[in-house]
Amino acid sequence: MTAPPAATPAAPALVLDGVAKSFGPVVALRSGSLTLRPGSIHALIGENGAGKSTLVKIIAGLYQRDAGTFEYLGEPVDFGTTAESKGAGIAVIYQEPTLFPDLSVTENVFMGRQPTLSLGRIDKRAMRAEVVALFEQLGVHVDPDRPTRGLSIADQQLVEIAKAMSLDAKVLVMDEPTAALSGVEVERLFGVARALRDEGRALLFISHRFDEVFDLCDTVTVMRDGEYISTSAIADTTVDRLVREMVGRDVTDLFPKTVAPVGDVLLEVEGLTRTGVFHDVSFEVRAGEIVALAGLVGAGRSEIARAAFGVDPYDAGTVTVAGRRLAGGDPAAAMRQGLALIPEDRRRQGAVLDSGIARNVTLTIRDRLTRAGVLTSAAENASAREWAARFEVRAPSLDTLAGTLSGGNQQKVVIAKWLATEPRVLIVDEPTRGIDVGTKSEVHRLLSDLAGQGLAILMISSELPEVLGMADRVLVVHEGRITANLTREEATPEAVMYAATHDVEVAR
Amino acid sequence: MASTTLTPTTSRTYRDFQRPRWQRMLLTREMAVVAALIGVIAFASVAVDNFASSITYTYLFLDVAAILLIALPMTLVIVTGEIDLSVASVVGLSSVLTGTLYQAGLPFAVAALLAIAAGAVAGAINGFLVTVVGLPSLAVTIGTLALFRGLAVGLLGTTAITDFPDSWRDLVTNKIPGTPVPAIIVLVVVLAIVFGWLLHFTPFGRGIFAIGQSKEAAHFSGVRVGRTKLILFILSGTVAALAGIYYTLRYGSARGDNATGLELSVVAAVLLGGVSIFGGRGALHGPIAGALLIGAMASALRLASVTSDVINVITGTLLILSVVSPSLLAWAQSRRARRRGKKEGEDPASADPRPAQAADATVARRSTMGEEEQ
Amino acid sequence: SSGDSGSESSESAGGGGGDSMSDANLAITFLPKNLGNAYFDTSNSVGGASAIEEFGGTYEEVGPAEATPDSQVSFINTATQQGVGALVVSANDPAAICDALNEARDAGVKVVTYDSDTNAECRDIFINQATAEGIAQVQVDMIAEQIGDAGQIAILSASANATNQNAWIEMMEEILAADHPDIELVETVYGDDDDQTSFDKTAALLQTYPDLKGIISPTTVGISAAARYLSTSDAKGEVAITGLGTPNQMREYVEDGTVTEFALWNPADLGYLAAYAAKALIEGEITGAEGDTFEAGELGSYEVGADGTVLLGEPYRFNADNIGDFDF
Amino acid sequence: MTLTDAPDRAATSSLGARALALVKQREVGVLAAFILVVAVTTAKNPNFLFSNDGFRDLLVTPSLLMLIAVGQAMVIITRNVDLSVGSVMGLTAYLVGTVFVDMPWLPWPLVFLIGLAFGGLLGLINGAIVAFAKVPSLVVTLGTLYAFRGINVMWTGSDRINASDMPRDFLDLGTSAIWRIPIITIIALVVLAAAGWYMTTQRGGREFYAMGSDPDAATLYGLNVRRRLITAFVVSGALAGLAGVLYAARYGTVNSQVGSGYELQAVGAAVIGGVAIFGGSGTVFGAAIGAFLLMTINRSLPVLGVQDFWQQAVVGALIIGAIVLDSLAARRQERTLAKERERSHG
Ligand SMILES: Nc1ncnc2c1ncn2[C@@H]1O[C@H](COP(=O)(O)OP(=O)(O)OP(=O)(O)O)[C@@H](O)[C@H]1O
Ligand SMILES: Nc1ncnc2c1ncn2[C@@H]1O[C@H](COP(=O)(O)OP(=O)(O)OP(=O)(O)O)[C@@H](O)[C@H]1O
Ligand SMILES: [Mg+2]
Ligand SMILES: [Mg+2]
Repeated sequence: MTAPPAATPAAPALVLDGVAKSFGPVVALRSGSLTLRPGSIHALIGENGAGKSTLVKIIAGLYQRDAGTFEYLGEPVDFGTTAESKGAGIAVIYQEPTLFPDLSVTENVFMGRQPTLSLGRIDKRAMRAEVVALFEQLGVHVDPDRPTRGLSIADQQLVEIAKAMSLDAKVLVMDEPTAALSGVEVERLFGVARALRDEGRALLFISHRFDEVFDLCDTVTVMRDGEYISTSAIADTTVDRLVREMVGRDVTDLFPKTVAPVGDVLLEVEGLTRTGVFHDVSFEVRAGEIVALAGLVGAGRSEIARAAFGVDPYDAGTVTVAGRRLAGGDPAAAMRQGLALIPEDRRRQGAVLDSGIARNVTLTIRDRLTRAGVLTSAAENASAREWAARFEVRAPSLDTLAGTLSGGNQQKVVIAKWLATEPRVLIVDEPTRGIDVGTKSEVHRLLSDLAGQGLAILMISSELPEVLGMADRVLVVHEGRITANLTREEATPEAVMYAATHDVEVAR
Repeated sequence: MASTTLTPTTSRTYRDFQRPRWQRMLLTREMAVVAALIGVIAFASVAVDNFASSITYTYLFLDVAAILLIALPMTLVIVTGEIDLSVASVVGLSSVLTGTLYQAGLPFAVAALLAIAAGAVAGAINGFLVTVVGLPSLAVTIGTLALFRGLAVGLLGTTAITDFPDSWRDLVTNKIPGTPVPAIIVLVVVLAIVFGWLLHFTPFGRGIFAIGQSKEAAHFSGVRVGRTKLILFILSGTVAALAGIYYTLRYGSARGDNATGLELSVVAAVLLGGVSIFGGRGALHGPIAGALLIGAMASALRLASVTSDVINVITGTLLILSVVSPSLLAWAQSRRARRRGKKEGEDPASADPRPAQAADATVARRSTMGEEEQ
Repeated sequence: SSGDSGSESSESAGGGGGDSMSDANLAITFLPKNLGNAYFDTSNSVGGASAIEEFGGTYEEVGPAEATPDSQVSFINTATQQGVGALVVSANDPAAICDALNEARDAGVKVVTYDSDTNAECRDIFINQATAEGIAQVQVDMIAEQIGDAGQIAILSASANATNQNAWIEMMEEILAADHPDIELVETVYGDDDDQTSFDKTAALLQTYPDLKGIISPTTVGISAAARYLSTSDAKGEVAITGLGTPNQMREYVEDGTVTEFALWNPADLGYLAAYAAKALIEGEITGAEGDTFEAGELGSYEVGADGTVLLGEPYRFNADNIGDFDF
Repeated sequence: MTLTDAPDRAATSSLGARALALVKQREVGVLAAFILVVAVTTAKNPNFLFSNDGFRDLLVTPSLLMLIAVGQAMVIITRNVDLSVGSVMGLTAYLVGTVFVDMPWLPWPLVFLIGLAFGGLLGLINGAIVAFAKVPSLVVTLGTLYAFRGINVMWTGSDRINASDMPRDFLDLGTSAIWRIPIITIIALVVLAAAGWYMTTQRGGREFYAMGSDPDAATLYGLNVRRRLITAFVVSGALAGLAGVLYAARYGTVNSQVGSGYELQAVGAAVIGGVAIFGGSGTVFGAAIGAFLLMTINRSLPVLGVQDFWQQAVVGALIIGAIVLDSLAARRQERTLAKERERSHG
């Protein structure tokens, strides 16, 4: 727990008051208020769709507020573009990484403000040198000259952070920077953040992980439904209170794990190999079991899951579902066998953002909804309505575009879409990444219910508490190899972290 | 799987659609084009001599039939976010093949069937290069545009094959008894129904839209992206070959340079019909109206002795307007919203939501209430 | 230009449509292979227009931008709908526009073809600028004279399907084979009556056949493009160019010595005669049967020959001595 | 320090390696193909390269397309396309012709400025519509392709500009040369050099790539997307205009159909030259070489005895072959990246 260092609160660096923003019919922000002070790390928390990112984008000048006041360094400001806010000394790390895949990491960091020589020629050496220094400070191991295409989400996020740091800004806004990161990177990021705070900069930190908020921040502001709820010093608040303010009700325990009777093997992966990504991966998941795939980011867990489901090819090995061997590289076939994958990147892989909620939910079961060769919207809506209601998706109508939903609500739609296929084996990749506590505990309860109904569940998660709280067994992946297979009892944080960082088989 | 997964704390209710039915039906790009079509015909009927005669419609249909045919599969292709610029060359190729095979002594029907098969193969080549080799269709079909045209011209050289069996020629050009409508339109209508069903009322069609909106998400959802596109390119080639046979029969002459440049007319019709070039949005009746609109204007202007070139200017302008107008509207609306917002921003007592959003506000409110209840 | 002629005659054409049932509907529409072609410019808006002015009809010129038959059909259909008196066409394809023409004739429109004929059964009369034999002969004679009756020659034609060019080329090949054993026709290339294509094809010819002695281009676009290329190339003076061209386009090349001699009939006369033939048909003075005769203004009287063909005359040779006397 | 030195050096070396590989894959590959074509054709017929005319045509004929392809490449790199270039070229060529006819007193070098300005203006129309209405450029420029051509034909009618209407020394530009390098080619090369310099060393140029790579991210960055977009289209238009002027000088006759069909050739040239059709990668040099290859193939086929009619087919096959090779090369690069990632993670 770090207490705010400055005894006398400095003059606010940035003040938002009663800020509102809506997109056509959707009210994203009703009255957002926020006060950032130099030398402080300020947490902003709230449910999915509370309006956090919208507030951030208004600060950045990407959106223009419909109402309210916005003061920066005591002056009322009105940023028209992100360039203006950048120029004024506000650096923003957005929730979704925004890199140019074809350009080198270095160019990405400096795009638009490259150091120049005579005749406006770009000084490539200077750029590279600075990036190398930055990466060293952040402990990032990415080749500054490689294109960012193909970087893992984690690596992308790290580049984003480096980019923001390099701006040397007075105000640094971070919208869920840790969502894709795991222990090591998070610690490094926090180190840098604290250093910046001590230099007297103002930081805004958005996260759904309370341990992080309490570990890093000194002040916390809560939002709900686009409205300002409260601001308090971390020292004099508690998780329960924050949760109540966020959700508007008490949340019963986060990991409602109920041990279900374990049945026979439903998913069996044998010697699965994809050169360059993972090697000789073998494991099995039984009915009623929740098996976690733990490990550091970049270990290759998502790749294993993707290959097993068939969206990625693999070079060797077999995948068997309920005794039937799957033909590789064919998701449709896998689905017919009762296999489902809730992917890691919901915006690109999970949901069709330009498509309505109903179309999204029924995309996986469209064949089943077809009657006499005809598929109607009526049929789709009927089936989608049920699912939307079951998950309390926050939207006015079934043709609301998935792209306009908040992260959490998008995730709900994606989960619904896959449960609609009535799978026997469910693979979930980072099921609660960027999801608020309320929804999170719902998802957890949902997972153990499903296990209780005899589904076999393979859960990939970078959140250790989640892994330990939910899993019956923990498989640890390190650099594309399974290095441990731990029972619920064996699975202590130490054991998992050890296996996640060492090649040797610790258990079995 | 039992539906007891999540016992909902509240049963939230959803409207099916944000806008009432008539709005969704009528306030669309497609309908705008249909309206324009009706407007043009109405105006020309009174203002242009000889337009209001039934023969006008016969010629109109004969002129646009080929474009209509090709526009059907092209719409599906473009909805997936791809494009096929080689269609006009396939028309030429199939025309030449029909001619040469027929001249070689095959019965016309057989020659035509072989030509259609060749069209399917041509489409398959495009599809293979796009889906299996993974090349951008714009580049690929610019290549096959030249390739297929070259084959057509090369096969026939200077000669143009003529004198096809009148029985067949009449089959496409003769009017349906009692109407000014030429027989070929029957084929157009049948295919329009088939493709309309395929695009709007089948799982396959849903897949097409999903691919156009997010290739990756579609792939993750078990949509067979490659196979779908391959099928569409094959359909595109096949129908183009069909159009080639129509061309041959209508003009009674098989030439390598038949339908040169037709691909742009087709694309123009499809885009004018409100299909997004980026894929993911569009409806089949739009392109049909678009093709007819261009044809009707052309015929009206020719009748008014306006030179052919004005038609191009108008087509081009329409095309631009059809894409610009929505964003202009959106821009105007946002401007209004901003101004309203700013005004309220001034006086402090305006934290509460504006009447304009009351409706949505209540939706959001109801939800939180629900959560507070238990 | 056709732009104004179109607009100016639009209402008059409408009028023509109005009384199209009356037997003296002298609304005559010219439909060239394509617009923007100097040759047709002269034949239609100079020759045809002046003739029609003389006998008080209404002149109109419509046409496609590119020389394709399918685009011509649309214009023929339109003329049919407008119920013009007569249609004067230069066919881009002998068969492809047949049906459309016959529909027009069924609707009472007289059809005159000129410059490039269709199948005989699709029109009333064909105004032949010169017999194919005559045209082929004069071109072979000119090239033979210019290259000393020996060596390699090539032909730069219009589009590969052009009826009249193909007919002439066929005949030239026969004549060459028969009377000029020492002249070798190495290749026939097609410039599609497009300046740039013809220009580049000429370049290709000169490189492909270093020993090339001469080029025959039986099309006005081709010969001027070829002459233009030759005039700036080393081969100038080495390679002879002849064929069919208009004096205005060829003047500078004759003057700078690139071209010695080329031939053409007077396109203005061709259009003029076609217009009068149309008039004669409209007024029922002739039917297009062999032996019919009609008056063609200042050109005098003409007789319809075998299968409805009227012959304008023999091609005329232009060279440095006489080119100054012509302006078309 | 030593800690970072090692990866640092590794990175630089791998940079050199990749840069080399990159060049290997694209520009150089196309250049090799070009040289091969010239070599083979010359072997068959020395005049193709060694006669004065042959050498001149070898350089001049592709120059017009090259100008347009360079502009096209800059537009494509921003993930747009300009289909109106052919029409712009035609319209400008006719404007230039009429200028000569109507104001013979005008010093002819001025028409270059007129052509550039007019072409740029037409490009500005495209760019403004695309940038401000945020609509797909393919649709907009397909529209202006029709509109500009239509205006051209309406204006020209069946009229035409003949060589005799233009000043001799202007026409001489089409053929005259400095040290045997034709003036037209020199102009084209200067333009190419300028464009290449801008695209590689200037912020603006790099932002073209950024926009093409991910337009949304470009907005998030606060890059002035609108301005860059308009710039790209204005340049493309201006170069098409310049090509129009040079067309008039080279071919001497201008009718209403000048430049029709150039749009697809230009896109084809860019694609052959390794410019990714979806933006973000490729270079103007590649596009330029692509243009040379395309036109030279066209001219060498008759020399190689391929019959006139089959040429188009061969060109088509060539375009496809080029992009297939290109994608195979790209795959290879992907694989090397994957290996590097393994190393960096190992
Ligand atoms: N571009 C947009 N168009 C329409 N609605 C939007 C848009 N962006 C956000 N919204 C809506 O505004 C509300 C707030 O979204 P926002 O992304 O700010 O939530 P959030 O607090 O960041 O949620 P999360 O924690 O999941 O990121 C959501 O209901 C969302 O549907
Ligand atoms: N989109 C991608 N394209 C290519 N390679 C990728 C991609 N995403 C990740 N990788 C690489 O594959 C390996 C695994 O990355 P990834 O982060 O998905 O693993 P993970 O264990 O799933 O981590 P996460 O916690 O993000 O799920 C890493 O080497 C990463 O660089
Ligand atoms: Mg957010
Ligand atoms: Mg992952």
